Amino acid sequence: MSDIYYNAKENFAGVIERLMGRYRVYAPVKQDRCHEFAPLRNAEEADLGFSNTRLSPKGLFHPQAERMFEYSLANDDPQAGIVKEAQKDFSPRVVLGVRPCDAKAFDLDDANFNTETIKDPWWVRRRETTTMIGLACDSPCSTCFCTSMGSGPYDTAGLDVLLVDAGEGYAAEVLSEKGKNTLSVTSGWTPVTSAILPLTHKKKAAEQSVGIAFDPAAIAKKQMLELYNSPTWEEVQFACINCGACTFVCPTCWCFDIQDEVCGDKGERLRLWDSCMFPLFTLHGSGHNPRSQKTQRVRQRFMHKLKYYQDKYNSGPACVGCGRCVQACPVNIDIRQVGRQMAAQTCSQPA
Amino acid sequence: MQPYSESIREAAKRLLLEKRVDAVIGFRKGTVPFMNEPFLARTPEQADQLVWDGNCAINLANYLPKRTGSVAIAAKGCDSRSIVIHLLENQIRREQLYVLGIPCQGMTDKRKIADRLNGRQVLQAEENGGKVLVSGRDFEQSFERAEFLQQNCAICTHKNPVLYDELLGQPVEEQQIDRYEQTSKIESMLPEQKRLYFDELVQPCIRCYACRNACPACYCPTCFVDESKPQWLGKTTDPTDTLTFHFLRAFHVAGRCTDCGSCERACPVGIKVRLFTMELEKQVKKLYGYEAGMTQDERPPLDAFRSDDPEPFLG
Amino acid sequence: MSDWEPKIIAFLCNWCSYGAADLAGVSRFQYPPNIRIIRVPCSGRINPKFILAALRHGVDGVWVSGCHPGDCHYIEGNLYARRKFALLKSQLDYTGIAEPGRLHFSWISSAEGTKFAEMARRVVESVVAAGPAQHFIKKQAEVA
Amino acid sequence: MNNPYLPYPVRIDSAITETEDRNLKTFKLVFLNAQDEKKFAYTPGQFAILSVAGLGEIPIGIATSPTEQGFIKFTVNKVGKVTSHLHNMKAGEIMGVRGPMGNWYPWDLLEGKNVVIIGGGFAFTTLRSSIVYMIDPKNRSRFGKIDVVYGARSAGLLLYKDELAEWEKRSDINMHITVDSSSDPNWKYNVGFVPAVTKQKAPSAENAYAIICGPPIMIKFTLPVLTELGFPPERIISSLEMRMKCGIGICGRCNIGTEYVCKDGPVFTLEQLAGLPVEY
Repeated sequence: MSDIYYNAKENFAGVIERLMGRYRVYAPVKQDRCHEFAPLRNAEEADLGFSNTRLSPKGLFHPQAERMFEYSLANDDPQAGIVKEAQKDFSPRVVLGVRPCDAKAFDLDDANFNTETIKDPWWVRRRETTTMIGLACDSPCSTCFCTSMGSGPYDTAGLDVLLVDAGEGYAAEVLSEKGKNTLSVTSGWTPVTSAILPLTHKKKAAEQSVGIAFDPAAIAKKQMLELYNSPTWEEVQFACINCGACTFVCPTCWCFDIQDEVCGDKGERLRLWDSCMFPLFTLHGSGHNPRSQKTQRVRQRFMHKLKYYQDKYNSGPACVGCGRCVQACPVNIDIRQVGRQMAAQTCSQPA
Repeated sequence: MQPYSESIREAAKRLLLEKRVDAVIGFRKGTVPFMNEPFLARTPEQADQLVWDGNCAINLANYLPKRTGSVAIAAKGCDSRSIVIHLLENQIRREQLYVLGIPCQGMTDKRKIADRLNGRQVLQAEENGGKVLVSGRDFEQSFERAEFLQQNCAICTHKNPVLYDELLGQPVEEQQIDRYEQTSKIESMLPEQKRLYFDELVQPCIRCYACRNACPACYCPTCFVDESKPQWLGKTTDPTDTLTFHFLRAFHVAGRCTDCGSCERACPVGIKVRLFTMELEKQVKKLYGYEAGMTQDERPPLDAFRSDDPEPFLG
Repeated sequence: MSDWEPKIIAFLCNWCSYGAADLAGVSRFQYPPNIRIIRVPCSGRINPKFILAALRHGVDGVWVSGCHPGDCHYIEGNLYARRKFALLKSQLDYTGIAEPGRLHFSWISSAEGTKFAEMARRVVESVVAAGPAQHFIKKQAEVA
Repeated sequence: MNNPYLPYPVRIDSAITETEDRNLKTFKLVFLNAQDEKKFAYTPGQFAILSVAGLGEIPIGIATSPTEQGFIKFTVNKVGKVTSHLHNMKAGEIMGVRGPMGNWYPWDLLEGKNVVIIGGGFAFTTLRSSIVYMIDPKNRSRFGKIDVVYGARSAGLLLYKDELAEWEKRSDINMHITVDSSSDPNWKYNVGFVPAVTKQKAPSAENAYAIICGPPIMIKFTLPVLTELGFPPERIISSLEMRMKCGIGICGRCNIGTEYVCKDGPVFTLEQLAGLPVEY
């Protein structure tokens, strides 16, 4: 189902308006110094001339703070203390302008949230009710390394439609039934063949402008314990100040905390982003902490992304090469460098 | 500022060879423009990686608390004052330390430069004399570095280290300047305007605690945000929670903050968190005539009192 | 809002101001009933966290009172507290977290029952003038 | 879609203080909705997440055996915010339970084998579940000899004292109860640390599996004893503790290398643990 359509840019505000008539539409909106995904109030707000959003769109599916349940604690309420589902809006949504790296992250996160045996109900519902319209990337950042992570500036993983900037207009590659249905509420699209537009050439140019970071397959081949015990971590961890910036900006960091908050005689159970960088993340009630040292926490983050995930799901790494952590780290710990060190780690041959 | 790199390397190698110290804390060249990585050189060979330029803003005193063994540390004015605070608070002993003092000409603010580039990406940045030459895919531009300093550096009045074993350059000239222009503006707002201003200020906060963790004065074993019995604030991004965090974080460093700007630089979403600490610095100076980290002979202001301290809070 | 009554938390030091409250009580001095007292060992025990916590939980005013400087049961507890209060008050004002009229401090000895009642009246009056606190209250999170 | 985060409402039927330091209480919980009890079908070795509205959730091993019907029991140590509050809750109050979570002791492998159970302190809860399960008349013939070494610092800190006394009287289970020290002249059981008592009683490793739960220090010194007795690593089974939130392998905090303790554990053999980082 690889249909390609074309629409002029001048029609695009109309396209967004049509979408907004049927869906809740989220798109990159320019803020002070950056772009962030936000629900559109009008079509003009959407700004597709962005390089990438400062935060990944993961918050649209796994909000930083989400009400899971609510309950009453009133003395006279017979239902007091019984935890109940909270109302949520699962009406259909469109996320417009997702970069291919970020879209692929959702596929990677599915391995955690949507498994055969256990499904995270909110994640799954949101994934089902959201159409992902991607926007291919023609000018990757200097910190981008998507191609090394099995993605690419024109990658279609995790997308229902991929838009490509074709100068005067956008080409839309329809990738799923959901994408087709969503696009059908808009107008002005004419079918084209890829030969007409210089898309293949653009794709190649974009791919070539992305730097090569490291080879995750080489890390997959190493033995887990040897990597774990590598002396590299001592050097990697020195600069780390153990903040959670890298994990919070990361599209594939999904870890969360569950907390109760009470306000008067009403309470709610919240789920909140958490980070393996924080000592509290693993602190036992007894006071024992299996990852009490900074080295252990830093190692956990990189090992999880680049080794444990690959081993556990027999797939590529839990990294899409968006480069946000490289930009956000206050002390310049660069995952590309760490990945290279891990890949180069000399290990004895597995028996 | 290039010569500093040479003199740091030279001093580091000498100290390591003489076994005067076990390691040297400095910076090595970063992987992206305007960034250097704090680095611990343990051998003379590693000391060759040490660099110093206008991208060494992170306060290295942050790496001192609870260190064992002896260590040399490259310290600009603010770092050296934070070291004094550490000494006063027994986070490290003076005999463990060898301070390589660096008279500082200010640190470059990459955000200010980015603002001038209208989204064009910097692939390389090079310092040359007082200029920074930045280049990207199809552009090159030169900036007067002095005009693109971090805000805390632009208003810095203690560029020269206050404590050192060795000074790696000629002292630079200190400036006389009103440090509190920004906070005075806020002070003169109406209560309602202040609320809105600070709600908006912390709105982008993602609670990553980079500001806290980049701060040398924040070393509590359990931070108040992690206390659970009772829990003082929620972990959400609700403005009440984020404001509580930023308010208390600033209060904890009152009279200890040297305005090194690490917090503001570390913030991944660009919040001007120094607006919280600056006002406290101003009040501490006004009420108690104290500037953090200038001398080891005086306790920090909240660990001291005078019988005639002013009581502006009464009434 | 016509029947609104302010809620005020008073942190009183055990040795002086709490005694003054006691004395005001046994002496049957009238003062408004809007004050909920939390007894602390010393005004030096007051942590800014307490005051923010009270505001977060929706009180309309906070009043902190201890022994007169120089008369601290622990010799110098309130002398340290004094510096903390000065900075706290100015910072709460600066950030707009507590508008003028919500936060009060006083030194009241255990013999000053009348001063306690009088101060209580003043605190309540000024909190009433400031109106119900609305800004810095942790409400149910407006989250997804 | 079934929501795995939503606790089943339960009522506290009784809360009994187990130990003389009053830090351990056993809560007997009854499901408010009968159909929830059916959904909560568990196997000894599994754990559940207890939920107290307004306070939070905690992972606790299930102390009852599926052979006991109509209720579930949890023995809770008072350490933090939730457990402290739980200790103040009384019979009749409402709370919640999610689960069952995690894997269980490998009952299919244990079938026809001798079982050596070694426990220390309050880590005896899922071991109690296992013992009750094995000595149930319907199950007893499925297992060979059962040896139990259970120790606590003092007699007053032993859990389930009435049941221990009953098991002592039975002939189909060899109980070796021990305390670290005792000044009570009437103490009729063993005195000494668990590793020493294990060594002294020397349960045979032949055709046997060992299940060991207890404080890290006890495990550390008992493992060499078991090895000496001839237990290979794949026949030494332990259950791990970890800070948990979701309990279903999603929230990310309880991993040891590739394994999530909540979902892939908490039961691991020594052989499995040898292949994982020592991060527990």
